[in-house]
Amino acid sequence: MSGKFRPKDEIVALFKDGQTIVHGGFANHGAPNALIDCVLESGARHLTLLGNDTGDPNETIGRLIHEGRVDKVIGSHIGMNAETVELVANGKIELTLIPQGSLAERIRCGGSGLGGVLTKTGLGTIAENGKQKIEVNGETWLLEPALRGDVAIVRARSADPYGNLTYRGTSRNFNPLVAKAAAITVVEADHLVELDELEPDRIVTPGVFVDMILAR
Amino acid sequence: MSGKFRPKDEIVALFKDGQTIVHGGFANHGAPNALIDCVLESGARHLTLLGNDTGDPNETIGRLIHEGRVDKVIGSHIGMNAETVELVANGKIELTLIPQGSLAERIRCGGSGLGGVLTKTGLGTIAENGKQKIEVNGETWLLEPALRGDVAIVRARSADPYGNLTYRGTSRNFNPLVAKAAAITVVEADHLVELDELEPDRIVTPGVFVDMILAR
Amino acid sequence: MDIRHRMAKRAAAYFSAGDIVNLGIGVPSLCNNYAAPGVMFHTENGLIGVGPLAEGLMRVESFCNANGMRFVPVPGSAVFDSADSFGIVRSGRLAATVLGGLQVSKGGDLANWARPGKMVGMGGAMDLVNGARKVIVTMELTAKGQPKILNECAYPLTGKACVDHIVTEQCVIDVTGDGLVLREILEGLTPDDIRRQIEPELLVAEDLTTLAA
Amino acid sequence: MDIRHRMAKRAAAYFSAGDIVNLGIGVPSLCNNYAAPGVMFHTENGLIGVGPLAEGLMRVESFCNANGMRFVPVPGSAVFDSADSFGIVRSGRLAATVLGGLQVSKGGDLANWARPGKMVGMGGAMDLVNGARKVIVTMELTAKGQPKILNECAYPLTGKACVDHIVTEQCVIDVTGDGLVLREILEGLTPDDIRRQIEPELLVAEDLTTLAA
Repeated sequence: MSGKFRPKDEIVALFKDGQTIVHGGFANHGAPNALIDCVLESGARHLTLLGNDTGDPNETIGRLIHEGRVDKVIGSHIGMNAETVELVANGKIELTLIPQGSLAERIRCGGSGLGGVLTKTGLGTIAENGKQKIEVNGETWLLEPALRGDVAIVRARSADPYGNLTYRGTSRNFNPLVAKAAAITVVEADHLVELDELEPDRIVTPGVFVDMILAR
Repeated sequence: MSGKFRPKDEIVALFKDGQTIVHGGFANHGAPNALIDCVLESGARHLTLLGNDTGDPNETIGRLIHEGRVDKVIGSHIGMNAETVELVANGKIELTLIPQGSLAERIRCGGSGLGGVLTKTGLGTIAENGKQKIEVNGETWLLEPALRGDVAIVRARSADPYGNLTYRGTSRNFNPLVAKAAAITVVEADHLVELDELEPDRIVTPGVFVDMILAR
Repeated sequence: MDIRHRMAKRAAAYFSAGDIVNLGIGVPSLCNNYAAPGVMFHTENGLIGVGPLAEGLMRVESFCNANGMRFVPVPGSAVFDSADSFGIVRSGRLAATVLGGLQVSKGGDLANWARPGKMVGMGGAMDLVNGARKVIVTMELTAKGQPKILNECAYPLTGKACVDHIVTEQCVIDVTGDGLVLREILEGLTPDDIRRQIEPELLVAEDLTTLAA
Repeated sequence: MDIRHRMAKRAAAYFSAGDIVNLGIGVPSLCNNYAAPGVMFHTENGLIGVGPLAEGLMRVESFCNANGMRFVPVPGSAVFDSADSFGIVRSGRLAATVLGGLQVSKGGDLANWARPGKMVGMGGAMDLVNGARKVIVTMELTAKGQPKILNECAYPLTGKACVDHIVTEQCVIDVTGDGLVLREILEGLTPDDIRRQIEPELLVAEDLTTLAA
């Protein structure tokens, strides 16, 4: 039972200054907390965070904000985190806001070899700014281009040695999208299971997307 | 245990001349054979079929070709079905071929409120014909617009009364995409189960996409 | 019944059995107390079937709503990722969404996510107002004496021409092709009382209903 | 070993443990017999972990490959829909794809899905040659005495500049930035024997290997 299971030090070594970290988790649930520890331990700075939100102050992904590791945030909402709000207001963090559904699709595109998608969401709002409008059969759509990261940090419920993953409940939301959308994908799982312990029909993220799983 | 379960005659009544039927199934497996019976029984003609292929001659979805119900086929491959090939050659059926991955995404867009996606697949080939090319950050992509149907016919492994669905093995491939991509979605399932019998994490198609399930 | 619950109850009257509905924070989140049996609730962070707030051992990280509140899923719930969740939203599969509002224009434009200089994020609101079949805004008619129903919104928009119904503490106003139409009014108030508190012209429905205070 | 199996074995030598590989019909489908342990096979109709052809009770409709052949999934298999399947393909997660070829150009263009006037469909081939990290074509060097390796393809293209290796019954040719390079040759043949059967210029690798017949 080794496969893609890796000790913590190998995972800590993945994180470098200036990387874009694409992360699972939503309003503090489903966050890869042990991998956030690894990022902190790596000492990496000047990071870009790509994910839905930045959690609560000094909670979950918000710990990277609190520790001053983040130069840029791309997400749909930072309102829960007064530290992020203040750092953005003071020009210490650059913020890009994207409607949540468009963010999900853009990360999905980044992980699926697609260049972008056309949506109606955000037409007539500031979400249009800097984006192309495309006509298809006389209808106008907004082009939301693909997004991806250098390292993806993912929280799963179960992981097998090939990196096949399942999720539980609403902890699924951004995690399987994030798992596809980076050069390197690292996973922490509540349960590490043996090969063939996950039913093939039940797997949400096939192991082909996963590079390393935090061992215990 | 009624919910969305409906007797055959109600489902037969859904099919009308000139409709676009978007169908699950791939090379004769995972096809909604009992619903194909319903289409035949309805007498509907001049149909457009939107799906991966047309099966073998007079098998699965190929039965609609054999019975002369189809004016148009949109898919990725018809080579298994000599009847379709001949009808296309004689100008009796209009054929639109789309690369399989682009077909899957176009149906997904049609079911997800998206206007289309950007792919590299087909660049420099005849798959480009009649399509827009879009530049994003200096890279060229092919725009594949959304596709959807009037009625979707879907084969599931299990269905509960809300229309929550699971699939088994490779019978999944186009079925969950098709299930989202029509004005009316009709399902046949190998197993009809009670409410709460399917684990929420295990459901692939949420019942919100499903209108009727063929009762037994 | 306090005003917030009365507004939530009125908004919930738009739902029917079989509907899938998404509720925003604040007053909208109270609507689930007043929904008809058979209405199910969607949370944009990946589930249809949101049930009551969780207590005891049912309080688990894996079942949180979009505000991070822990809930119990109802029988027949289904889980999905955020891409599929907004596929449901954008493709018109939600019968309704109920949201708070900062400003609504006479044409049904909604501003509810930002004040100028304070933009912390639209979350899923732009997708919801674009996709749900019915967009219901619950809000006070005025803020600090200033009208919130305006000829044009001054705050950043959530969506253009997206609002169907405005449920306030004093009245219900529909956005129609002919303009704003007063549909229901609180007992003791006249249409002119409402007109004084909004900027655009206000038509009155022929079958104007009176709501008991 | 017959010629078809020899070609399949040679193509399979490009795979390493941990690779996920997609095999086309015909000669490519034989590669699974010769792959290193730890190579897994992707079938574009929704599964990674294709195992041996199924017999007896294991022959079920739910485990079919893209040609409709029933197989047994190996331990650790994963199932997905067609959108996710081609997400895997396009995003470069397949280490290799092996396909048959009708024509290959000196620039690595591939034509393998249609002859003029006979277009029955590209299936997943256009996605596969666009996305897989290594595109390996197995084909006879000539068809009815006519070259199949040409300056430009005459048949409809599957993809532009996509082929990495051409494995034939007589030789292995790499498509490189400098042009076509003869990498391996069957015992008893000379580079000029190959040159006579192809249209473009052919370079010879410094470390040209000889294959036992």
